[in-house]
Amino acid sequence: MTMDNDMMNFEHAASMGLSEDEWQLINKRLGRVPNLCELGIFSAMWSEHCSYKSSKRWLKTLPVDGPHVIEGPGENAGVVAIGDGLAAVFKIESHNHPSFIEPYQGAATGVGGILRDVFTMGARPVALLNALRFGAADHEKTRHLLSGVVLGIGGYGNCIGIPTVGGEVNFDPSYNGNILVNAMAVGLANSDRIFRSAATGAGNPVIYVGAKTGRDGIHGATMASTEFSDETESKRPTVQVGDPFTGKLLMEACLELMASDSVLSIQDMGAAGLTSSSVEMASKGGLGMEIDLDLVPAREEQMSAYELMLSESQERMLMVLKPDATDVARAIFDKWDLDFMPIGQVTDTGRLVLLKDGGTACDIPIAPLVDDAPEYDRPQADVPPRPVIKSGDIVETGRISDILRLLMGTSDLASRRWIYEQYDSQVMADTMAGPGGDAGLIRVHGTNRGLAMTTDCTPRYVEADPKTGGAQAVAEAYRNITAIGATPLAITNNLNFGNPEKPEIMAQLAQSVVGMGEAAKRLDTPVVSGNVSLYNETDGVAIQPCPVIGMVGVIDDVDRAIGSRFTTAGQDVVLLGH
Amino acid sequence: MSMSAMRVVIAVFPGSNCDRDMMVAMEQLTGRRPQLVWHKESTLDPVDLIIIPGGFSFGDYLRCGALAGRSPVMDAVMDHAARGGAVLGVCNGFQVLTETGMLPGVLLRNAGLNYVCRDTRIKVAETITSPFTSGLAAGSELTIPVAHNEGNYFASDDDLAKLEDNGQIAFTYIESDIHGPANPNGAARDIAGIVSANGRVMGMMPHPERAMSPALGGSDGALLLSACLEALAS
Amino acid sequence: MQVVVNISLKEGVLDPQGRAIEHSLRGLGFQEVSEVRVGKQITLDIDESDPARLRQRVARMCETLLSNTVIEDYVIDIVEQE
Amino acid sequence: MQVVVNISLKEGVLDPQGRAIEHSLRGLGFQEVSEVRVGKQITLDIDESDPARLRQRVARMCETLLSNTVIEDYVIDIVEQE
Ligand SMILES: Nc1ncnc2c1ncn2[C@@H]1O[C@H](COP(=O)(O)OP(=O)(O)O)[C@@H](O)[C@H]1O
Repeated sequence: MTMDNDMMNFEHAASMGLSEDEWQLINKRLGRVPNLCELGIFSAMWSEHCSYKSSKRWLKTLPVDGPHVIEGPGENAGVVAIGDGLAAVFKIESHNHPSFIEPYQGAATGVGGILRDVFTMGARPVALLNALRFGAADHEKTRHLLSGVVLGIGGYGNCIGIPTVGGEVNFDPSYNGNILVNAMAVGLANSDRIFRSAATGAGNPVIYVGAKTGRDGIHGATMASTEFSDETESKRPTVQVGDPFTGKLLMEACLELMASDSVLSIQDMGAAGLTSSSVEMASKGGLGMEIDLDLVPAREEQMSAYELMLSESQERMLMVLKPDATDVARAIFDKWDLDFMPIGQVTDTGRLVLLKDGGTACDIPIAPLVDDAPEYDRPQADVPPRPVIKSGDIVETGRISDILRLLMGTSDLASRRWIYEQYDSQVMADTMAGPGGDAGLIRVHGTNRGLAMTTDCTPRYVEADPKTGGAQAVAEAYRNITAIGATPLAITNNLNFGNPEKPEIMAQLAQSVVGMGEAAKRLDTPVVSGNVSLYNETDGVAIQPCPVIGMVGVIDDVDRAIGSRFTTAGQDVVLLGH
Repeated sequence: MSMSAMRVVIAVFPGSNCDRDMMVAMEQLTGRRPQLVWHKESTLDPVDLIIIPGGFSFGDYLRCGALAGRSPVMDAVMDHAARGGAVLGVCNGFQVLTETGMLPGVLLRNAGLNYVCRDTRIKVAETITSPFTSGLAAGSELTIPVAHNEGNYFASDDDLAKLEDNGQIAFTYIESDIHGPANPNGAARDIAGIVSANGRVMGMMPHPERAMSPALGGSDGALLLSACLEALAS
Repeated sequence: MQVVVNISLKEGVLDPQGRAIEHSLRGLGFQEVSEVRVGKQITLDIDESDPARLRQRVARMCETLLSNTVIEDYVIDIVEQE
Repeated sequence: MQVVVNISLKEGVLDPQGRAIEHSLRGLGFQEVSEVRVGKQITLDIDESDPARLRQRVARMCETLLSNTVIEDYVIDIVEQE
């Protein structure tokens, strides 16, 4: 067995997904060879999932500012003002690979993770949405994956008590071996009570709260950044188990604590767990952090530093408290029966120092983990857009009523009721429009204002012409928000693509982001948060590109919202547009 | 006593998630905010109505309502009921009431094995005698949503016969053109809600607190709740 | 001592989950299957060395919490410690 | 033949249900309890008299449907017929 303090070589680095150049750079930055724990931290932070190394260059081209933007990309979730001193806080995130391996737990932990991203910012989550892609409806795995994912989304969302008000599902053989499970959460906060993750004040206590750390999900961030093969199926024990009950307690405890004016900064432990949370907090604050790993509440015995740092056990948070607030905070977490443990402190050394068993398990500078994370301008091979199909060129081959019946029976157009009746769409008693319409609509509790929200993408358009397809997804989301009577405000997006090291995939990614950015600029809907999921391939076959748009809009008076149903016989039906 | 003078308490368990919805609904009807009581409290001041709200108390682990049914506050609730006090359990609250034995039977997993969230049409039983329904016309119909995974009411044949004979069945699911098949969960005799032998403890699966205004999918829930508040107040 | 409690639905109580599993198994070609029933198995470590007292305590746990005697039966198994 | 399949969570897999039950038992005064884990017990009647083949068929059922081998282990018990 490799020990935490054993020195590593390039083979070890390669097995963690690092390239030769990246390995050399680590040695240079450290001035020495890293040990296992340190290498694990570098490989997680430099993984595609955490570093955005292939997409960063393109994400920078997206419009992120606007008069109502309070927080753009870079925090746990985006924040926009919606009037009356209130803010909508939202983000979308993928859980594709875990959901393929274990659909129920994969989808459930996806929902749990995105909810933590939102309440970490100080917002109470008020709605969930999702965007799902499965293989062909008649593929042998589809039924099992679809029902597992739907159960998992409902299992977490229903239990924690946040309504699922919208989503989309499509089927295509390209997802046979790699489904997409994207979950979006929307929360509400006071604009002047937004919490951020940058650590402040050397000497301030670093607190671990929530569930205990186990050996689950170790190296999930790396897994999310590699292609699938038969071999990954055997890496299965990395699946995490969601616990919506503890998730609910953690949410209530955190919101209660945030109301008490004790929290300086806070970050959820998502991908790469304690590693990314501690590194991001310290790095954003331009500070360092020292953590005594022997104090981390562990579920299993004899966990190594490497395992503690890379575990992706669910329902955990890291925070920096005001020095005199520890007792108040502890009382709140005791009330909710959650672990609460000061595990270290903020330092001004700019280093991440981890203590374990009386020794030092890790001592590395933080800046390179973030600033020196590789950034690639990967080559693109433009594929010429497919010719536009003109509707006039299509020859009708049967009676229109038969064709309509045929269309309504296809997996892409069939009713989604079987799915969304399994989601609680009404809990919190503010749902004005649930699933089944153009957009979900939630009344802002205690006001007459409403938040409209939707998720959209049409992968075959993106495949046919990435730039237009990227723009189209924005336009479609915009139409859905306006159709309910709301004014679109801002976007979150989830870029689901294949292997970016293939030039034609890279072109899909880059060009669709360009199209998305242009549309977002024109429509005045800046991108305030998002997520990237690459390497969605199985045995070398890529998925249909799927840059999902999540959009949020506001309506000042919910009584003026418009439904999508015909309400009485005799009304005129009008076709707008062309 | 007027409705606004009523003292209403809502018991809150870790994992309850319709507690606020019920509080808002009660405030809308009575003009007064009910008190929320944490599950660790083992005594309660005298009150007129205790509500056990919906949600997933204790994550629905072991059996729905089982862990909540054994928490300290339920001792106080049982004392209150033993003195003839009124108790209303909605959804998970209904499950808690059967788990403590305050109501007969048990709520099994839905026959379709899936969680179901949709509007249902329910009918006030013709034979019911309880303050909870005395303000509603026997046989009248209401549209109220359900949202649950375990709403499949089950009791022994003897118990079912007793419920029927004593007029303890409060609501049954009925067929409707808009809302589809009558019974969403396979419940015995289409039971959606029952009351205790003295009529003062009621459990129901549908969520009246979610049907409080036309904009939020109907106001039959407000009708139901205000009828029972009025009856309990008089 | 390690104790295993098996909790099963009483005879006559409908077991929709068991029925669904049976249906799926047959659908998958396991035609030889019938009468599928699903129960719970709860394992506990109990700090009590006297077997009689141990059994009595666990029975109390079953009656007060672990099983719902309206619909469930339970069986207690005491696993000898290695 | 009657067959009992016990399905339990793999070691190291979080068992939130077991934790909640343990917590509740202690709250009810059963302080002697620890390490509560919850599994499933599935009972099936199987029309197959050859024990080797029976075991093999049931193992197949476990792998394809009854257990989720990502997070669960299973044990097959063949109950002799009376
Ligand atoms: N496609 C994207 N468009 C805009 N912002 C993005 C995109 N992908 C990621 N981001 C932003 O980059 C930051 C890091 O995202 P992520 O690593 O997913 O955060 P975490 O893992 O903490 O949830 C977030 O602020 C996110 O909003």
